[in-house]
Amino acid sequence: MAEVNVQSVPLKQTDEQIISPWREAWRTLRKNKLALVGMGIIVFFVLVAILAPLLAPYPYDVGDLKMKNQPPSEEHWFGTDYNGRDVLSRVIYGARISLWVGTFAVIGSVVVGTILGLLSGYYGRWVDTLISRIFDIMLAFPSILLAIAIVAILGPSLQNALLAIAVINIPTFGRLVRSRVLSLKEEEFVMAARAIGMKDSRILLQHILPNSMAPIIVTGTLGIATAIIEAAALGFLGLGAQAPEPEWGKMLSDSRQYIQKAPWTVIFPGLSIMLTVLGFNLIGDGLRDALDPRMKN
Amino acid sequence: PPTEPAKTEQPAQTPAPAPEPAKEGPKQLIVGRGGDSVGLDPIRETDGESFKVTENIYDTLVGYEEESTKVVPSLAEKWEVSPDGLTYTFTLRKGVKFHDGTDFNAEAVKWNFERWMDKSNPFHNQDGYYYYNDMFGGYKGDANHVIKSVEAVDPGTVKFTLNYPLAPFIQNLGMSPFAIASPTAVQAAGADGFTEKPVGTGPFKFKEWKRNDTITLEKNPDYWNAGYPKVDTLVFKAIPENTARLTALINGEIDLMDGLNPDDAEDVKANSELQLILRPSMNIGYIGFNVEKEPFNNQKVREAISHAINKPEIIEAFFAGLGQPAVNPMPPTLWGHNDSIKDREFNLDKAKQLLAEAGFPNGFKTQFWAMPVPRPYMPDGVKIAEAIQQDLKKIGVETEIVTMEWATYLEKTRIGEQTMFMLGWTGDNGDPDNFLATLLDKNNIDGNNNTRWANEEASQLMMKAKQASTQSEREQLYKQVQEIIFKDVPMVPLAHSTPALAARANVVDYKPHPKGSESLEKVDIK
Amino acid sequence: MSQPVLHIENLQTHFFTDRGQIPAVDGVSIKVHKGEVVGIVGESGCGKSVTSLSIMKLVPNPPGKIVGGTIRFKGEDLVTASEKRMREIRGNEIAMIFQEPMTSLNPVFTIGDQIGEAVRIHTKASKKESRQRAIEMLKKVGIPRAEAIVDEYPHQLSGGMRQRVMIAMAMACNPELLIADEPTTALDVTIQAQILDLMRQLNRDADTAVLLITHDLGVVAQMCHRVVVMYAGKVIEEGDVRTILKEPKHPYTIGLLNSLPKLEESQERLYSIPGNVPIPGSLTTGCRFAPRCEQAVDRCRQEMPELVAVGENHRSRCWLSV
Amino acid sequence: MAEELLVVSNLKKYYPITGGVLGGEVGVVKAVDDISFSVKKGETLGLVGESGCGKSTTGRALLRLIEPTAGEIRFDGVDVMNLKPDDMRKMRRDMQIVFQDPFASLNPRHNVERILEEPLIVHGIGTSAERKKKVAEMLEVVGLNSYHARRYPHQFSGGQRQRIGIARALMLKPKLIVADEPVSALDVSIQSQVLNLMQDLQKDMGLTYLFIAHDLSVVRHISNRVGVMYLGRIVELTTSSQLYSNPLHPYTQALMSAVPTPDPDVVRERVILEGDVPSPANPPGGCTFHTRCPRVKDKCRTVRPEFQEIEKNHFVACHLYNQA
Amino acid sequence: MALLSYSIRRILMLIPVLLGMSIVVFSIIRAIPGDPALTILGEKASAQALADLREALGLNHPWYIQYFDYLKQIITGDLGVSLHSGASIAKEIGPYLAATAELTIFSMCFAIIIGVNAGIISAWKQNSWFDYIAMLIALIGVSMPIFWLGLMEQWLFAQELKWLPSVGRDNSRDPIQAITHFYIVDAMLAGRWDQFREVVEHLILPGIALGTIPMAIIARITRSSMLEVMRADYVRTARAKGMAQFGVVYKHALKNALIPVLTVIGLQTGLLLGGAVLTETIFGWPGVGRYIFTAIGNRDYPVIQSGILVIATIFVLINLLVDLLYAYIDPRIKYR
Ligand SMILES: Nc1ncnc2c1ncn2[C@@H]1O[C@H](COP(=O)(O)OP(=O)(O)OP(=O)(O)O)[C@@H](O)[C@H]1O
Ligand SMILES: Nc1ncnc2c1ncn2[C@@H]1O[C@H](COP(=O)(O)OP(=O)(O)OP(=O)(O)O)[C@@H](O)[C@H]1O
Ligand SMILES: [Mg+2]
Ligand SMILES: [Mg+2]
Repeated sequence: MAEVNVQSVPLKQTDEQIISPWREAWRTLRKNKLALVGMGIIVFFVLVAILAPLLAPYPYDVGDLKMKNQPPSEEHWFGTDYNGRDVLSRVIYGARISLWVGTFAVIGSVVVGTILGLLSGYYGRWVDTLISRIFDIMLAFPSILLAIAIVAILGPSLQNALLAIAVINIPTFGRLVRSRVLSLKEEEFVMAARAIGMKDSRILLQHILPNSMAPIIVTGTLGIATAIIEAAALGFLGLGAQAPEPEWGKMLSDSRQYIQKAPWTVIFPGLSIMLTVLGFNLIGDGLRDALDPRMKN
Repeated sequence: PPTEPAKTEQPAQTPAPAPEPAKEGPKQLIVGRGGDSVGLDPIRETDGESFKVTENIYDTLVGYEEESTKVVPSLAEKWEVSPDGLTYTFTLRKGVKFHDGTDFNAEAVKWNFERWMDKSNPFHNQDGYYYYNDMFGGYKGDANHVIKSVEAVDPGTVKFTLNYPLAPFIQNLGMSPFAIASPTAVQAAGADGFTEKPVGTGPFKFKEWKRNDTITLEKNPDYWNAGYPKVDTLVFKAIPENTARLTALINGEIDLMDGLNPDDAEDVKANSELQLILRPSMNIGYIGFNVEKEPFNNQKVREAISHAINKPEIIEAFFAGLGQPAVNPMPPTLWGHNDSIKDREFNLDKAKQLLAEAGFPNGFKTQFWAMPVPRPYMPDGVKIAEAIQQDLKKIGVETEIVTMEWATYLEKTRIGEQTMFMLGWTGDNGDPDNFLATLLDKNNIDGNNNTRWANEEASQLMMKAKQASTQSEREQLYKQVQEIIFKDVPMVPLAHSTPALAARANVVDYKPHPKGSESLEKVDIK
Repeated sequence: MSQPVLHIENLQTHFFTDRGQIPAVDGVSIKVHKGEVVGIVGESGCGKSVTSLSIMKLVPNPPGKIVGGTIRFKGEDLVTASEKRMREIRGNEIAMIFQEPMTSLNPVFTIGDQIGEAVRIHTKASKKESRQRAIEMLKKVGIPRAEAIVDEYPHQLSGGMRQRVMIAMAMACNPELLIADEPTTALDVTIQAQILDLMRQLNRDADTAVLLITHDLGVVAQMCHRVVVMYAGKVIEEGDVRTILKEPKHPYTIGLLNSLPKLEESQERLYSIPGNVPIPGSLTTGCRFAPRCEQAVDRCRQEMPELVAVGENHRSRCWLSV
Repeated sequence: MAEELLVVSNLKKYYPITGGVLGGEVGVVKAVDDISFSVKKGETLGLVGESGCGKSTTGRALLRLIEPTAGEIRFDGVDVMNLKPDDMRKMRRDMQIVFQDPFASLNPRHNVERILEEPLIVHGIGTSAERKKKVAEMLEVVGLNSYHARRYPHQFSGGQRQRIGIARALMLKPKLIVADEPVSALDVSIQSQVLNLMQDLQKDMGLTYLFIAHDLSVVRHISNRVGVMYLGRIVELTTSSQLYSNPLHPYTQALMSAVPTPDPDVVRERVILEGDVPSPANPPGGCTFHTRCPRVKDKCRTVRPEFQEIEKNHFVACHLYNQA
Repeated sequence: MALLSYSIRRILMLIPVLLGMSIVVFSIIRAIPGDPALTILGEKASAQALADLREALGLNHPWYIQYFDYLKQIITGDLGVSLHSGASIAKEIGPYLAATAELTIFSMCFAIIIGVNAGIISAWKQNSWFDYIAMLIALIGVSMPIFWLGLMEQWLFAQELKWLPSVGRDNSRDPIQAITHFYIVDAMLAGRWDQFREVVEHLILPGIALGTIPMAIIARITRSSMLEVMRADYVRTARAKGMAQFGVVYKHALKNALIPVLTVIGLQTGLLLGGAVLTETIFGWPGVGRYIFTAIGNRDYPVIQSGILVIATIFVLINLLVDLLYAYIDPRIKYR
């Protein structure tokens, strides 16, 4: 931290002493064991997703009907499903879908939400009123119901599920950014930026947005967790990924009639959803502790 | 039909203790099913779940024999047809009363038919009556309307005069929607209200309806068929999940269920507390081609695909053997089925070769529309589609499985948006016309001919068959039609499934009817 | 002199944090006699609040812990006292008021509730009696419309009123010692004058011993009999208020007094102590003030001086004053 | 007489209060209610008053960081109120502000170099290298070292941060600096460092200060003239020596007497005011001080006293002196 | 008075939201592809019949006419008639709502009782083994896909262990006489404790499935809120008064800590109402979620419209209730 005496004990400049807020957050995060576990889980699933073609012992979409619903064995570690397909391979490829949907849905809502939030918070007046009312109205619907309705309009498919999830989460981020803007607008350093004659647009991009990043990142990470569950829920209702895509929620839903006969077809996809979501939640929690200035004293 | 082990007799010997030992006192029969009824005014309804209930509350003038579509007396004890086929005189059963205590008589029959046929009748439904319209050529005043008049000759006799002869007239009268309702009750409840307060002459009286949950019926002690019904209370319980329904059955929460997963049939057989019951099949599940669209306008492509579908394996895997491979678009149990047609074998090489001949040596990409909901003729559309997809891949045909909401699916396949698709049909009255013409007559394009196959020759033959007077003549014509269909392959008939049901072992005398619904008056609990 | 009400000896309260052990209070000794007002002064972070919380044993634990010394309250050592005993003492024999009147009152309970609660915890008073007592106390601290105010919530009162309420709450059980941790820092001068006036009056009337914590030497001058000056967790000078303010011995105290702008006279330029207040735990050897001290000699940087008597009732921790 | 750098006349800032059933505007907070004063080139004008009396609002309204409700502001001969936004931005080179809270006024995500360089970038001054050099120079000027440039605000102590804040204000070599309680958050020993720094800078760079504080001793020490504010109005304005030796307004008198002096021997006649400061949302009529004034007269309750020059350079708004 | 004005303001603020909701719902429904006429008549309908029905249903009018008709209708409390069943939705939806409400309330009680207390104890005994285990469970809880949990529960407790019934609301062999359609209440009205037990047994599995996520969320938020409040000055004040830790935690800290918890409870209750569709499907619960979901499949426009609108309205009302509760718990709110 700061040194004792400026005038009399000059300290040498070393890199060690320059601690940017992000570095500081990273340090805190590194000390958080649970967050590390979360990162471990996510890194694992990301690797699985990337290396799916190498890792998966069988194709995910072709099976042998004669081998349907086989219990876990040496050849099929997670058993086979109703079409005789290898559950492990499907779970592995499913990681791609879930991570893809979770990440991109959240990126979509973050981008749109942030833009709307910035506009709404900074320009105020009718822009704010309009955007805020739209958010209010969207938030007045239970989100899954809204997602179902959107997918019903667009037709069931993975892309549309992604879109629906992105749309329903826009108000969350929009409101977050808006409230950050509103409070940052009153902060003295923003006032100071105006005092030196800075333009509004520059203030928005250089001062307000970077200082809103921390909560956006935290909420975004937790949002990925939610988005994965939402995508799986839509898949479960038949409104998300379509056969033979190995989306975990869809796998659960397709296999649930065999739950007694072939529980492995239901257990493994479910566990995968839970673990991935858990991973993101752990990271999100860790990030919140690391980034949220309130916890920092 | 697969032989059943003598499970049905077993319970008599082994006193299998049910979780809830048969109590002295009122007998309950709880029937689990996939969905709730839409309404209980049968003439308005079109869905099987409604008829399953209404058949227990109402009777029709004539009925069908157990497990077949042969007509037998019901509210009418006998009938006479005039030689010109234009006059039908029914002698009604005497002493029959509606549940509300009013008499069943010729006036009541006349009142019901007038309600149905006359759009200006105050109790006619504004949306019309689908089955009436369909079976009797429209409503009063319409060009093709069949029924000219209904006369109550005396309380026990009712006379129908037709505008023109209609061979299946009697057959039609046995259909579930044409059940006789109590005129007093309809008048009291109003045309809309009656659907929730049904009153008929049937074995059970309506008691309570908890929507999406249960419909409770009570024994009609004055039922005309003496000795029936056997149980005191009949409950229909909606449990949407097949697995959950089976669990409920195993746990003794229900006594009888339909929509058993074919896969679970073995388990049911193996469970001494349960019995497996099979419904005689009268359906067809098929893979259709939109013959108006590339590349399915090419007969060779269609034929190639029909060689690439492994029917036996699919039936084994998804019908759990409870079904038979279909060759023609109508079940073999119906008269007129062409048994001499031999099915194309599963042969990927041949398929490939045909594709090459058609100009697709490397295959092609296409959509494959799969049914989103289980139907009796197709227990799990998407899974079957996935299985077919795997095989088609081997001949270079890459398919993208498309599903959508059932209603959308029906609508879009009807207007021809689909390419290759999956659908099916359950017969209504056991007439070949109800299958062949419905599914493949060119006049039914935009209707139920979803392949949009317009074959002049076949259509003319079918028209001829409708008007032909003898059954053997009709039979001949229909067989010819089937040959044309087989050759041109507008569809690949996949299977005639045998819908599976399960019951607790102590349920006896349950005889499921091929048309999908039946009265449960004879069912008893031992 | 009689036995002091409070006698702290060599108190050490440390915080155990990620960044290491922080000796926030590092060997503090303070005596407070009956009826006496003792001031603790020092700059932010020097350990004033931690000292006062240690007396009440309210130092958040973890991370804080009293690691040494004794706190004798009327002869009884509070460091070893049970939590149960502490609860009897808190609010009853020793009461405390805090710096932030805005946040020290619970926003969701009425004023009456909160004062009455203090009474009910320590006496068998009924709800009605305690409410009566609350009204009585509010009147005593000069709150108008006391009967109405008891039913109001803290947010309905101004800062000055809230601090009066805090005082009323603290005095409700007639404590023998009142610890006031910067009771007026958050208030405006005119309001501060009111509150100080009130405290003086209460001290006089009830003969309550007061430990007044502040960083404002002006407040000390007005209120205290004796003063303890703290720097970086240690007492560096101690004595009568007059001695400390008029004839300070420690360079820090001297510097502090000189760096104050005066209202009475205009100065061209203020004296300023160079450097910054040290971060607790960041120091190693020697006198803690040495890095900022203009008179520091080598010894100061190597050895920590003891607190030694430099006059009657006057002690200082400096090699120069030895 | 020195030239007047800033002339403020009849400045008002009313904040709307929303509420009520329809959430509309139900009233105003009269944060600044019709004040006039001027600042001469090279002098320090102090503004002192209790919390919420409108000091900060005044300071910010002057720079149009918040839009004044009404009034006239002339800065260096320019009518600031009627400047277009873009001209206003340019104008800001000459008028800067230092904030009270050294923690809040620096962007925690920018390092010191960036913070100090920003004003130059905004106004397109110099090349990157020149700017970096200027930053280094300025750091030395405010008593920091140039190796601090890459550090982030949280790595500095409060006093150091306040120096950075001052350095930022100085980067554009402004004519006027509004210092909004620059030392209130600092410890006594640090406070004197900063006060000395500000005085030195003023001397070296010929700065003009509007110095806002609630601590009377600090204001008196640093200012040439002092304005005393109460509830959005200036009640007395005079030289700092006059203010101490001859306070005229009863509020000023009470304020002076309430300041505790670190000298046990000084026995001042105490005027302890009754009650609290009324809410600016609902200020008393007439003289706003009448509710607490020990010398209140009937007239005070109804008539707002004029802000008048009673003696040379001594302005007071009080009916006690109005007859004169 | 202030509370009243605040309440009135909050209620008035609902109007634009409700209006906006009706527009959203209306347009969502118009945008859904698919023909309701076909739905009604089913797969066996003829083309002519379909055209006639479309005419009869007013589906041929321009959309704005349809919207204003719709608005007029709902303002008068007429939710329309289900295309599918032909029954009045206002009448039909009651029992569904009751079923969902009963399940939701049960789940929320479960979630609140366990969640709040676990959160309190975790905060109180921070870093104890209880804290670690409770928070680990809570973390897993928030990561749990409820449909999977539901399936697993059903498999384990109904199918394998047979401890609890797997589907439905009551024992069909001894059905509840529905009066209020809240079966717990109905069983009590009938004075049938055996039925009451059955109803509770039926509630347990779906209730836990539905309540797990809110429980976990509530536990976490309660804990962090408590931790924050426990650091507050007024808590220190309470302790300085000599108050025992129990009183400090449950009186001073809890009431303040409940404020964010309340928001979450309100939000979650609303989400459960909508999210129950998954649980309702798995456990054969005749609730409103499934009602709407089926209606979407059936293109039952009026039901979708009114169903979503009713749920969203309830959601909004719950949030209103929460806001008013705030004002009750937190006296400062009234003045905002
Ligand atoms: N909860 C805590 N965790 C870690 N360190 C703490 C904690 N509380 C206090 N400290 C340390 O103890 C030191 C002394 O703090 P204390 O609050 O006693 O200072 P103070 O003299 O009261 O200052 P102020 O005038 O700002 O109130 C602080 O510098 C801080 O580093
Ligand atoms: N944005 C705002 N909206 C409404 N009222 C405001 C706003 N900002 C300030 N006020 C009110 O205006 C009055 C004057 O505020 P101002 O900040 O100018 O006071 P101040 O003298 O600087 O006080 P302090 O010493 O606390 O900084 C206060 O009553 C305050 O509540
Ligand atoms: Mg302190
Ligand atoms: Mg201010």
